[in-house]
Amino acid sequence: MTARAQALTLYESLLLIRRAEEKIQAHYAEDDMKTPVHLYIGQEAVAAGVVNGLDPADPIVGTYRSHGIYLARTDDPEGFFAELYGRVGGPAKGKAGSMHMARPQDGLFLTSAVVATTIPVALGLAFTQQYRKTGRSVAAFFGDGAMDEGVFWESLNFACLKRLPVLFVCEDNGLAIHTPSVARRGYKSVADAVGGFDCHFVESESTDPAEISDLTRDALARQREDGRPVFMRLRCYRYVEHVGPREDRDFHLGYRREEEFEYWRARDPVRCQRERLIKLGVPEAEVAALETKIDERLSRCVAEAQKAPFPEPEELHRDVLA
Amino acid sequence: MTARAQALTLYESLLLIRRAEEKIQAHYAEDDMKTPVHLYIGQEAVAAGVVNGLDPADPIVGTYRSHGIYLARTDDPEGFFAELYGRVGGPAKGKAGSMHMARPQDGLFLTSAVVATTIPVALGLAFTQQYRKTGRSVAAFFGDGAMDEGVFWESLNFACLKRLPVLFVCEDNGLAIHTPSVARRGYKSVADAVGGFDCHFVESESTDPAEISDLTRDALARQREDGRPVFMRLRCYRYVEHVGPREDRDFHLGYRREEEFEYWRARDPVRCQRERLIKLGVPEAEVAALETKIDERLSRCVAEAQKAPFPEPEELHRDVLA
Amino acid sequence: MSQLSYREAVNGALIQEMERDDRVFVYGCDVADHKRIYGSTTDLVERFGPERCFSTPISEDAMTGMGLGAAISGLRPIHVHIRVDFLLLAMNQLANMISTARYMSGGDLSVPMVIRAVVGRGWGQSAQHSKSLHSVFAHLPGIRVVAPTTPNDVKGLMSAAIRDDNPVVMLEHRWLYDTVGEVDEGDAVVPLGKARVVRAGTDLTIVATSWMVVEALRAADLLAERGVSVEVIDPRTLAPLDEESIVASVQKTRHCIVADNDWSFCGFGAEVAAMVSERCFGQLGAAVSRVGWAFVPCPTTRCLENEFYPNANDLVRAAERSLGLDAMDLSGFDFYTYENRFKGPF
Amino acid sequence: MSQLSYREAVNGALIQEMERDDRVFVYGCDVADHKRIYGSTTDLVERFGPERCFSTPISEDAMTGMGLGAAISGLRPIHVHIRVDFLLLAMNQLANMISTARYMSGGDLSVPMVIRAVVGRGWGQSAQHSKSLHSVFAHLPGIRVVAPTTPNDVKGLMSAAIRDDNPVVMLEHRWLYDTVGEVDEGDAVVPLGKARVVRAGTDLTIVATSWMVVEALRAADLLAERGVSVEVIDPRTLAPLDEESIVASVQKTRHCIVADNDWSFCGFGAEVAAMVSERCFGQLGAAVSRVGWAFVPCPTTRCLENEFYPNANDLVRAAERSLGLDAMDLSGFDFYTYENRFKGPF
Ligand SMILES: Cc1ncc(C[n+]2csc(CCOP(=O)(O)OP(=O)(O)O)c2C)c(N)n1
Ligand SMILES: Cc1ncc(C[n+]2csc(CCOP(=O)(O)OP(=O)(O)O)c2C)c(N)n1
Ligand SMILES: [Mg+2]
Ligand SMILES: [Mg+2]
Repeated sequence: MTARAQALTLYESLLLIRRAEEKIQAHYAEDDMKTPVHLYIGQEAVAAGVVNGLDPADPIVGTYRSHGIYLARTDDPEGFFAELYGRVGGPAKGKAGSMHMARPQDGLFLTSAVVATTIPVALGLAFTQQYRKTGRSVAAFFGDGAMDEGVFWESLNFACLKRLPVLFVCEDNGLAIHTPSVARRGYKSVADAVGGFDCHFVESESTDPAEISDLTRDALARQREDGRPVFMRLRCYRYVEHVGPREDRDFHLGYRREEEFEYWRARDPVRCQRERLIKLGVPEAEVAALETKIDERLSRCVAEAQKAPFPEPEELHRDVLA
Repeated sequence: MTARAQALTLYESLLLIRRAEEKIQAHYAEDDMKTPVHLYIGQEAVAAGVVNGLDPADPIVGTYRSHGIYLARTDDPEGFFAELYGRVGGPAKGKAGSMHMARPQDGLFLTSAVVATTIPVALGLAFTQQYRKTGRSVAAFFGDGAMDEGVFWESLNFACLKRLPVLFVCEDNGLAIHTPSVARRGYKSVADAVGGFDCHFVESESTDPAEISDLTRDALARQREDGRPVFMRLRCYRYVEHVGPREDRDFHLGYRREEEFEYWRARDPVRCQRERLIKLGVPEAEVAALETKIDERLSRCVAEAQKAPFPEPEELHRDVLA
Repeated sequence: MSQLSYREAVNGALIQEMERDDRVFVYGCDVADHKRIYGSTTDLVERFGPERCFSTPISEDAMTGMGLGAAISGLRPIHVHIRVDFLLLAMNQLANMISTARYMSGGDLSVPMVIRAVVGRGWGQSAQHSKSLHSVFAHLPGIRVVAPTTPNDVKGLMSAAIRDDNPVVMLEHRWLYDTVGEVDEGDAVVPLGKARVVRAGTDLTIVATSWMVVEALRAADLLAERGVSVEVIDPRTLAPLDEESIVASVQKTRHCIVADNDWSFCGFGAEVAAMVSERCFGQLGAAVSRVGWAFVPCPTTRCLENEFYPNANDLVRAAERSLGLDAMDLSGFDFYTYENRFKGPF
Repeated sequence: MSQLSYREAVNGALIQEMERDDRVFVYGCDVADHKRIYGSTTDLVERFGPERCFSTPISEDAMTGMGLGAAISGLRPIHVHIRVDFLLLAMNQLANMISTARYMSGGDLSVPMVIRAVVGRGWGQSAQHSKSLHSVFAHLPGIRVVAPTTPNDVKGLMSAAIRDDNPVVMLEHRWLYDTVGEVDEGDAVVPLGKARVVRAGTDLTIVATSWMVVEALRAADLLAERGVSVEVIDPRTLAPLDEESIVASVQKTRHCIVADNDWSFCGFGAEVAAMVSERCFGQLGAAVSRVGWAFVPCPTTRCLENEFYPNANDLVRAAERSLGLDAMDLSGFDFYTYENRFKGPF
């Protein structure tokens, strides 16, 4: 793929995520999306970049903050909004909502609302790849808060021990709800803490999805070369509150600083990628057309989801056991 | 205390543990100690040394393999055997048995049969010391297997974060039941894995209790100086099977090697300490007298426990709630 | 007497007990952030400092063990969970350590620890944020379980729990937080282990837990319209259970429905139904029946969520079956009122 | 038909299923050491290699999640625990993940995973190595729970569990390991969800789980001496429960005792008692009664342990109460036989 084509693809991915969540922001107060939303606005480069760097068949798991990886991997905003609106057309027929948004057929196996709980699931997915010699790797997305949980360390240990093909993707936005990492971490740095384990370590605070995609591809290559799993610490920033649609400018409360906000905003992944496109010579009109296309598609998704049917009451009792 | 007195004290501590467990070995087949026994024979320098290095008021917690710390801290072989024989004179009136042997009045608060589960309890004991500004430190004894559990990492993290006065005492005998550490660890070394955390790290394979006592005292001093907890990796070796009284020479099974066994046997803590005494000029007769005294005391303990009363049936329902 | 919300009553109890006793401290994920666990930990840091109220890493297992260690060495920890589901990570400490520490020490140790956890519906909380688990805790000897449903009860039981020398799990329903009621002044304590007759009646007893008390009262109103007099009993303390109050009521009414805020299978509802069936044998006009959640994980979408949770409608129907009455006309009656008041995102 | 011990039957089922299906693998603490989980995993490494049978670090939480991941991607993991108590560390994966994965995916995922755990008495196992927890697992929708009591049942149910596309928790009582019985040849499967009438009778039904089946049979023998005909039912699968078989039996005998290998309060015994009381209402000659463990943590010393665990003696007494009979003379009868056969250290 040419740099231009790649840049366009990544822009489309970023924009799909950003605009989809802006739609949520626009409509959430209508109270028809009856699901908590943990928005990803600000962090898009991670999902777009890592998913782009993975093979489309590489399995993925995530957290309750997984709109980004869902849209980056599935290109299914239709199902996405249907699920948010609790309609039968959602990937889980409305049973999952935002916090469990997943699509196994596209390799996004599971997302979970309990911190750190899909990390060991990634071990199992990776075990299957190893057992079946598929050559695929598994990406486990999780927040920095997940590193507080013992199961993260158990999982890291086991992946290193068994040389499981796992990419630990730590989306480090520096906060667990409103508790900053300094108030939760007894280690010197993530690099130090993870560094003692028998894995590769990659760190970045890039908001450029191409850079993150390259890092990911490189990580996969290293992982495949010697079998060691990779830990990627990808620093990022969320502009919105932990849960809910509001922009989070609660600087007076002391858990985040305005300068930080502005530092990241100045490197906003979506805007910067747009600038890159223009620099690469993509005509403004072409970019605008892409934007319009995405906007229109998303508007259609919302409109359709709003009038789509809800599941029938009998659906309640389906899918408990196979 | 003079070096001689200290050496005698430590020898007495070592010997009390060794001989007490040899009594268990001698009597276990009679099937009157109806409790699983995880013997400590071979590892005595750790309990004797660390407990000697601690202040007698420093709280302690341990595992199901805690005969050593019980005897080193309490000097209560009477209660010890009563508990093993399930008699009312045991510290828990027979309810605890070997796996839960403890004596809160002496600061040995809890021991537990579930791997790693008293480590976080040590955090709480340490929290109380910090809250009450007692200046005491808490020693958490655990096996190398406990480092497999997530709660170990959670606890280490929290202790470092809060600068809790905790000594993490890892009794690293290289085995979890029959599974050697190489088959369980995804990190390069214990030093590397723990090294990323904001704590002090000490490592030793000494079988000299004085050396371990000094290390402990030194660790406490460092801990008190800057508040950082200390992780002590104390390598050691158990001669007996994981559970039960038999010496473990199952070399043909591959999980332990004869050379290793002999290497440690050559540095046997009890025998070496005896040699040290002689070298220090303690007359053979004095040493022998000490040994006889301990033997006689232990024989009395066993004899008394064997004829002591069992708890009454009503005891079953006591001590559930305060 | 003063009018307080449930949230204020929780907060009031915490402040009162922390003032009374400097051994009491409060900790857990996010207890000290500005949201203050739905407002229930408001003002604690300001009044008592960060030593006595602090947020922790997300390490439920270790933090639970840490509470045990603090409790056996003389402090009185209160560990807070914004969702009871997270206590699943602490089950080992609860079941293997906290509930057994006293027994295994032959009575030497006591564990004065309170574990607060929020349960109940919110805004599309889904399968991982909707459990109640009280039957799981209650199944373990050595632990008390409390689920207060009014501001007065939560204040008095919280105080009692903090002063108690045993581990107490305290379950607070999210939807009750905004309810308002009279609360006794001063440091009035509601004794652990005592049920409360919430509404007296003669024809049928509904034993209800947590939010189901609200539904039971609504059902009682509806049934009263057709002359059926319902007695509603809130056990409040689920373990140890005040069997006598329940048995006395059922001996009078001869009909009993257990309305539990949980799945029925192997749940607390089963315990009450089994106990009443045994102790009131031969005195019952109908079988004890149970009303609980649909036996499926909790779905997100509201239309299924409404099917998942039983409400006053189900209780009216169960009462009618128990009493052999025809089904009354409930059309036009809106059973989903609070659902429409409660707003997201959480 | 061949005579096998329970241990051999477990082992036979594992070997058979691993031969049949290369998706099946066995893992857990110490499954591959020379003790082989009381012999139940014998020969697996030798036959199937270390990829399909391996010991793990002591990381129950992560290892359970790892099984879930393997199961949803096409393998059929069998996770083994030498004590069910250790599953308390995995409750989050069980209750929040494994039991909900299918539902939360709208049916896209299935979780063909077996979790084997040993329960029951041993040699002074104490409070942390003696739980059963089946009511806790059974309380969760989306999980099956099985507790086979004979060699034939454990072989057939293990095979069924491995072939089932759902998570199955399989509880194996330590004291049953040495029992010997006829086992069907070939790959005969015992269907999940079907109870077994272990002994037919007409006067009283004992619904017994796990080791209590052994005690129930001994009680039935004793009661037969005085002309009381006891029907013993082993549900085998505890969830989903075969209610019909139990109800049919009690409708015939009009008397029912539930003998559960667990604490009674909020336990599986409560479920059966509540269900039978409801479904057999008006047909019972006496209240359904429950026999279970003393409601205390399990003590170590044998004399108290013997008080902790109920046995045939308690069942005879409960039967007599149910039937309104005088207490028969049981002096001179030794209820503690197996206890004296079983030796330490574990
Ligand atoms: C086990 C568990 N404990 C507590 C919570 C409550 N909680 C929800 S999100 C969150 C913070 C997680 O932070 P992080 O992992 O960094 O993810 P982020 O929200 O920043 O993406 C917490 C504590 C939870 N969901 N699960
Ligand atoms: C949580 C848990 N999982 C498994 C076991 C079974 N088990 C008992 S001892 C042991 C090995 C522990 O090894 P280590 O911590 O090194 O202690 P050591 O026996 O060597 O002193 C295991 C796995 C247990 N007791 N607890
Ligand atoms: Mg974060
Ligand atoms: Mg070890």
